[in-house]
Amino acid sequence: MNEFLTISIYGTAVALMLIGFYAVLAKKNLLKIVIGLSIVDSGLHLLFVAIGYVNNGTAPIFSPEVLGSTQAMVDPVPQALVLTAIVIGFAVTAVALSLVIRLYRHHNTAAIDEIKNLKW
Amino acid sequence: MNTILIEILGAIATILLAFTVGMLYGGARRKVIARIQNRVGPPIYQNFIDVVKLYSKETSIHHGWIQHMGPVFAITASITSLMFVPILTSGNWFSNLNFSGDLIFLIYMMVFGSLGMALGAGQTGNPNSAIGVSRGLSQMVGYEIPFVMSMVALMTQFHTTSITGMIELQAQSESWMMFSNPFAFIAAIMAMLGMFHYAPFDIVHAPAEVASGPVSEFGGKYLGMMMTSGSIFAFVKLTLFVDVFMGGASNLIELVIKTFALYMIPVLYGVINPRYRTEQAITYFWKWPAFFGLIGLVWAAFY
Amino acid sequence: MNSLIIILILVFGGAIISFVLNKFLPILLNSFVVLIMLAVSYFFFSIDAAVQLNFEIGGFHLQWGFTSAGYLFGIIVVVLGFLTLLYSTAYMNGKDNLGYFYMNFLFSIGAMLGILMSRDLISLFFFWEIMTWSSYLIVIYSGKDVDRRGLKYMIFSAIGAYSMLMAIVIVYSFIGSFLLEDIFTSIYAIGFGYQLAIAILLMIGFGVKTAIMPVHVWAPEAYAGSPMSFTALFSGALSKMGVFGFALVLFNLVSTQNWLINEVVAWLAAITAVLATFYAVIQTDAKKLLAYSSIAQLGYIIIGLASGTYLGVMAGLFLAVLHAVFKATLFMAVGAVERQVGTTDMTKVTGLIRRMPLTFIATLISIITLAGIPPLGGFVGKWMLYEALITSDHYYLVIMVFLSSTAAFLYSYRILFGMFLGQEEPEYANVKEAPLAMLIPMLVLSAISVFAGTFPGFIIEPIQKAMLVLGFENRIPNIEWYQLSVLFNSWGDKVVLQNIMISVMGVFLVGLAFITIKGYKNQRYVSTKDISSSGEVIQPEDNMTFQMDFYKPFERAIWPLLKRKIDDYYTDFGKGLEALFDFIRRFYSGNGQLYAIYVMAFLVLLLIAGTKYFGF
Amino acid sequence: MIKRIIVFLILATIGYFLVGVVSQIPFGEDRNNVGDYYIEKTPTELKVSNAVTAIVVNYRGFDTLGEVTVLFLAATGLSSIMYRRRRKGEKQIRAKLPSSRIIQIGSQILFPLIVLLGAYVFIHGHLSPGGGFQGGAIIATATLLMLISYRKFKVNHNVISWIESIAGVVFVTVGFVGLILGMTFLENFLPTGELNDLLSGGIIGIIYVAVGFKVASELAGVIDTVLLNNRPEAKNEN
Amino acid sequence: MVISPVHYIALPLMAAFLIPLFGKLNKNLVRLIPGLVLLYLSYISVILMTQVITKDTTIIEIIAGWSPPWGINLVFSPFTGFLVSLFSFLGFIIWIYTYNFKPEVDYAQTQKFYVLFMMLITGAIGVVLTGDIFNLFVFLEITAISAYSLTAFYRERDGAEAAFKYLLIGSFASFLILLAILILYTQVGTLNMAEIAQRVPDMNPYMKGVILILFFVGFGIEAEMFPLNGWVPDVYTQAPGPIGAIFAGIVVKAGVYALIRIIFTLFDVVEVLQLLVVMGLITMAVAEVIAMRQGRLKRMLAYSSIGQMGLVLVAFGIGTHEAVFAAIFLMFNHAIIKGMLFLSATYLVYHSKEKNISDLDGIGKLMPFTAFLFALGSLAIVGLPPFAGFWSKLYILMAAADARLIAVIAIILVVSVIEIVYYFRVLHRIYFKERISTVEIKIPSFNAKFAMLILALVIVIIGVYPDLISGLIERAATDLLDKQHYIQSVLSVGRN
Repeated sequence: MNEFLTISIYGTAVALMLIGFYAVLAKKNLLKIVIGLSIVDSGLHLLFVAIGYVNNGTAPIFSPEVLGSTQAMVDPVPQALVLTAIVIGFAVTAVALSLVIRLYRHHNTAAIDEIKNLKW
Repeated sequence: MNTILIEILGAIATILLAFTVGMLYGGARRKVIARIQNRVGPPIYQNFIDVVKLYSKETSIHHGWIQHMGPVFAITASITSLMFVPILTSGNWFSNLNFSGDLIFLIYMMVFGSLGMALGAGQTGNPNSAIGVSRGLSQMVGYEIPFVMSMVALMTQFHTTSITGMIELQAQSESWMMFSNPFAFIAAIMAMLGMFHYAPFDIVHAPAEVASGPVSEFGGKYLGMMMTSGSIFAFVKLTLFVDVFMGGASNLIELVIKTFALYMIPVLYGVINPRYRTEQAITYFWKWPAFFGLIGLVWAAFY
Repeated sequence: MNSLIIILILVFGGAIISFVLNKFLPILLNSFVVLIMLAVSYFFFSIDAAVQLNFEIGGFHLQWGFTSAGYLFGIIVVVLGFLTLLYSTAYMNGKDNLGYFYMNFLFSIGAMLGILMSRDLISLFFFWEIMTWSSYLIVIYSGKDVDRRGLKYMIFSAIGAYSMLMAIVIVYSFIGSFLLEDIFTSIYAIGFGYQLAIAILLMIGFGVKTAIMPVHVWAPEAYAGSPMSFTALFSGALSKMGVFGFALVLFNLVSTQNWLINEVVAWLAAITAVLATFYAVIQTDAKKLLAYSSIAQLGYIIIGLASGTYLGVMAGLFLAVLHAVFKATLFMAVGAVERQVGTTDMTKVTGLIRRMPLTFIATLISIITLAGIPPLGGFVGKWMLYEALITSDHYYLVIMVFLSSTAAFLYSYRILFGMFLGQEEPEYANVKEAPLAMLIPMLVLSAISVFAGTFPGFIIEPIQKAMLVLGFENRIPNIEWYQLSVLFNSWGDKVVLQNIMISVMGVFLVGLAFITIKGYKNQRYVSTKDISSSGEVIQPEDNMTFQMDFYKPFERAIWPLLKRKIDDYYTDFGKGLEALFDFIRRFYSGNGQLYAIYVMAFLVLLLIAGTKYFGF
Repeated sequence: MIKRIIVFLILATIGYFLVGVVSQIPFGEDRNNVGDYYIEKTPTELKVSNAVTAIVVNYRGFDTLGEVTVLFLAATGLSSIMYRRRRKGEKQIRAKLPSSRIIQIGSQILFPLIVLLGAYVFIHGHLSPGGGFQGGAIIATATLLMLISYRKFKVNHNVISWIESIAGVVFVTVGFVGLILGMTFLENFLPTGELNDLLSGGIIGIIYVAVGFKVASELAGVIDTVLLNNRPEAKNEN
Repeated sequence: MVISPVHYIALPLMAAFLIPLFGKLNKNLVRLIPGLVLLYLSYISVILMTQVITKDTTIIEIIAGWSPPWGINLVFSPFTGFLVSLFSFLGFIIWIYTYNFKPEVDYAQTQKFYVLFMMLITGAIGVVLTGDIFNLFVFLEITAISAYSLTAFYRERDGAEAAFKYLLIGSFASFLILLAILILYTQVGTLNMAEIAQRVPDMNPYMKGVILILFFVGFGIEAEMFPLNGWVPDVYTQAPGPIGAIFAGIVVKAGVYALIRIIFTLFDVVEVLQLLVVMGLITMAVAEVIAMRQGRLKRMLAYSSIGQMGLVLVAFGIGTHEAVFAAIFLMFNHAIIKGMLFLSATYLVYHSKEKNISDLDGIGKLMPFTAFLFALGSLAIVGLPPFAGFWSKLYILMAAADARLIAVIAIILVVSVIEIVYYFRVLHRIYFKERISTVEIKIPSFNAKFAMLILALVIVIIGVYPDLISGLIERAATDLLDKQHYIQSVLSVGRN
């Protein structure tokens, strides 16, 4: 059960990252590249949340019913970090999208290898 | 006081000797060439007559004071170098300033004259003179190299640079330099061909091309003085060769024989050869003579 | 107050003041700079050898003070600086932004004095750079294709300076001190390979200023391009800084077992001398000709130093001093002609002898000195050089030197004939003699070179002192300088200069008197158009000048040597480099995705390489 | 094609190393690290029941400040990137066709509820899952709903900028108050009430409310900017 | 209110939030506020530096009352303090320059420009100051996002393209750094740098290696290391002039700081230093070589500054005390000099579309002041006495020589020759060519001239009298190399 959980979660995270990287490195379309970036991010966030997990621990919230019990709580720090990471990811994606829009207007194409005014 | 008088008298005697011998050799050359070309030729004392005639002529025009100085430079060079060349090995007669100069100095002193003449010729503004000068200087660069090579070979072989020292050393070793370092000798002889400006190296005052070259504007006293210096200079060169290659001469007869024998080489070589072009002359000197000079150097280094 | 400081303050302050002065009262400028130089020379000659100066800056311990070697070159710098400044007051008259010119002029003089007085590598390098700067700024001061000339000079100076810097830091890393005496004492302690590297690097640095063969290509244009009054200093004194450095390196840094270095340097210098002489022969512009000739002369000097024998070093230093004298004179004379006539192209300007006789005399004397013909000073130096080379068994070097100095006769005659002799063109009929302020320096300097022929003692004395610093014991019998007129080589052969002088002068005067007196009164001057031309009469408009291709036959003979200039090799090298650089540029092909791939590839490479370290 | 192969190789290597790394991270076991300290301190000292909130707003409040700044910068940068000078008489109209009545009515009904939910989420940030960011995001979705259902719906940028500035200023000022009171920046200076009641946790509540407002307004602004600008050639129709 | 390092972060944030409000009151306030803030920052950096240097302490500012390792803390040590003061000073100068830089950009844009401008500097300052690895990441992102937006600021240029490249690579950087932080957290269970440094030695070497490499690449991107710097020239070229100066002077320095902090303080792997030397050499060589072939002025400057950063990396990689000293000195010099070069170059090619060097022909006569400053900057950057660049180059060479890295010295010097060549090409064009291009010139406004003049004065003064600043840098180098001091001075701070 636990191994399955491990493999599934970690595997998903790694797979997401690789897929995202493939999109970023191999796709021509700017939008797809941006999407790839956010996929990578989500993989990373998943990994973040996963490492904080403690076996059959509860959410780190001291609601009255869990106060007394000695049940373990999952590590709250990665969750806090992932919150920040998500927000930053959002910000970057927003900027990236706006850049894509402008590039598209400017070059009338979204193929990254045709946007080469600046080189050498 | 007295000694200085002696010195000056000796110097004058040397000059007269050199002058006469040089003149006679000049006449002899003309005679020899005439005989070879199956002519009668002028009498052997013809040059004396020419000089006297030239000195007695009136010179009425000149192109400036450097032209004045040209012949003076020439004769200064020849006489000064004469002063520094040992004439006779035995006796201090004719030994003027032999011990206060050496071979290097002599080599430079010889150049002095031609440059002076070149200056004089330069001011006359005659294009022929200028052409002659340029040819002469270029040719000089040609023959100086093998000449200097053989000289350096001698110096290194003898471990001395003074001529008197060389003569003494040859006397001690009882072998002339021309035998103990033949390659240097050959190089020097080939260089001498160029030094004398006789055919085939008479490109400086090539009679038919550039009307007698540098001297073409000179006449009268100028030309006479040039002839004088030229004949003295010929004597100087010959004596120098005799000193360094043939162990000098103990008396005047020996000196005359040796020098004359040496003098005949360029003369006879000239008779049978047509004139070179300048660059041909230069490259000629830089081929075989330089090669022999190099061998002579190596020889001297391993002697 | 320390007189070293006073000198530096005088020169550098004077430089800046003269820049300002040009803005406000340009009238005073000339007299001001001359006065400054006067004061400087006063302080310089009143200096005593013991005075020193130690201080700290930037965490380095610096030390200033003239060694007697530095003092010898210092004399050149000061005297020449004064004379060239005096000369340029007339020469630069009427040129624009003089303040800039004089500022850099004084800057370079001050920098040279600084180099000579600095006894540690840091201040040496510092002043060296300042010298490069000021001379560069004058090189680009005027003339056409400033761009190319300046860039060349800059690049080569940079190469030299940086190799010097490299040597300096290496030395420091071993010895831990920049002071020269510490370095000289403990240089032999370090490894031979490093020692060699240091020596070579330093020599590249100095060789650039001395214009030794592979790195000389900047020199002709720079010399010919800058104003003549500065070129006199440039070729006379500024290039001597390289000689000074060479002397230091060869005798204090390179230990005796590196005879190889001496040989290599000597041969490079010899090749430089020969090639430069040949190039000088085929020049048609007097400036260019002199530029090449000074490269050749510097070659002799370096040969003399590199021969390493007592006589050779003395010959080198003697030639160094003398070259400063006569080459400065020649450049000044050419400058005078340029100023009076407007061009120095020897195919155009001819027959100035009757217009500018004094200039001609100065030129003649300096040329005779240059050619090394007795009885003038040049002969002394040449004689010592030859004797030194022969007695130390450098036969082949002797041959090279002879070749180059024989070929030197050609250009010596060329410059005399080209500018002063030959046909007198009517267009130069009303050329005036140069103004007094230009004549005086020339005549003074030529007087020096005449004097040095008979009484070399007054030059040899300070040289002797300098050689003590370079580690040669004194071999001169302690007699008065005017008695010192017999030169010996190490085989005991001698040349007696005063006898030579006496006989030459005696014969010359007698002959001159004779030829002048004989029929002088009824002898008249005729123009150079009135010449024997095998019958036909020459009209005034006929062009009888022979200046084009003066040495064509000689040129044809040596053509194989001159076909390919070293410049061309540098050009090809540069072109190749640029092609390579353009290829490297392709790395940044503006495709952002490619950059991303670079990043990931780099990451992968590191990871794979990391397996070695971190045991993946 | 060659590029594809290279990419595949790169990805394969990276994947190999990623797996290698990840497989060494033990899953689900509890280790000793700062998290435990937080969990132990949070209920006792801060009296905050949501440990994540405690960390986000108090222990690592500085991060959150930076985070808010990032959002703010994103909004600013976005509008500066998308900025175009308006031509005269040019009006933005988002959708070509008006959306159907159902959507309009539905969104009219949903809008207040969503806003209410968002407000609840960030007000109870320190008690229950969620917090300022989540609540702000929810409110922003409400504006998005209105934007897609009503063509004429305008987000008043003036108001938005006021809100976000004031919210941000509140956040920083709260931090400064701690400094002014001789404590450290962002330190809690209010009485921490009882665990699990609304007015507990000292400044956390205030900050989270501010963050909520800020995030909501910024997200709304971002959405609006992007939507406004994606049709430069808008025809005037109503 | 007591002056404390937190002002460096909090005040600019406050100002940034307030700018829109004040903008509604008075339009000039928008331009004024950042200047005031930066001025105040320079002022407090003077005070704090004097404190730190005289009392020989390290100011640790804890946030939210939680002592490290639980709370976030700011570290104001001689090294970080030196960098921060440099940043705020340079930022202030550049603000003077920007004051009426592009009046034709209308009001709404001006406001955003200044917000982003200030946050760019604040982010860099935060990166240097913070003592928490994740917080460092956050500030890095603040810098990055404002940089993206500023790069794409002008519509008429290709800013968007450059910004997109930058964003692509930059998000790679943030991904790698974040991943590294994650793995690090799983290993050492803390985010406080001091504690990480404490715990790293007994970490599984495999993990250590991976984390280190991830950090190396991630921060290497910010530090413009060789294969990772494809975005740099585009960004420097396309961003508004003063922003280019900020990139070269401030942002890169922050990246280098992060890299160095990771390598020197957090980790204890010596091989990395050699790697750093090698990469630095490659970076330098390639960049200078390319710069030599550039036809565009700003692009040339960009490559040249990449080269300089390579030199900095080399110096840090040598790792001895002298080398680190030289490296910090060079960072300072490069910030000032390259900043001035960018500022002056911006006006030299103000109106020219292509920004070609050929547009500079003979411009030295038309705008003597700016051209002269540019020339001065070029002489200084190639390291010729008596300018500031000379000393740093000399120190680096000496350090390399002490480490017996003769090859390194040789490469550095060869590259310097190349540098001289291309800078002098430009100077020759400026001064010796005849003007042919028809691009009309723009004479800089008074405050721009003033700003450039200040920087030029700094260059000359430091060049003539380096002792003025070498004392500070000495302390900074000592502080950077003293790892234990850092650790215990951070961890010894109790709850106040």
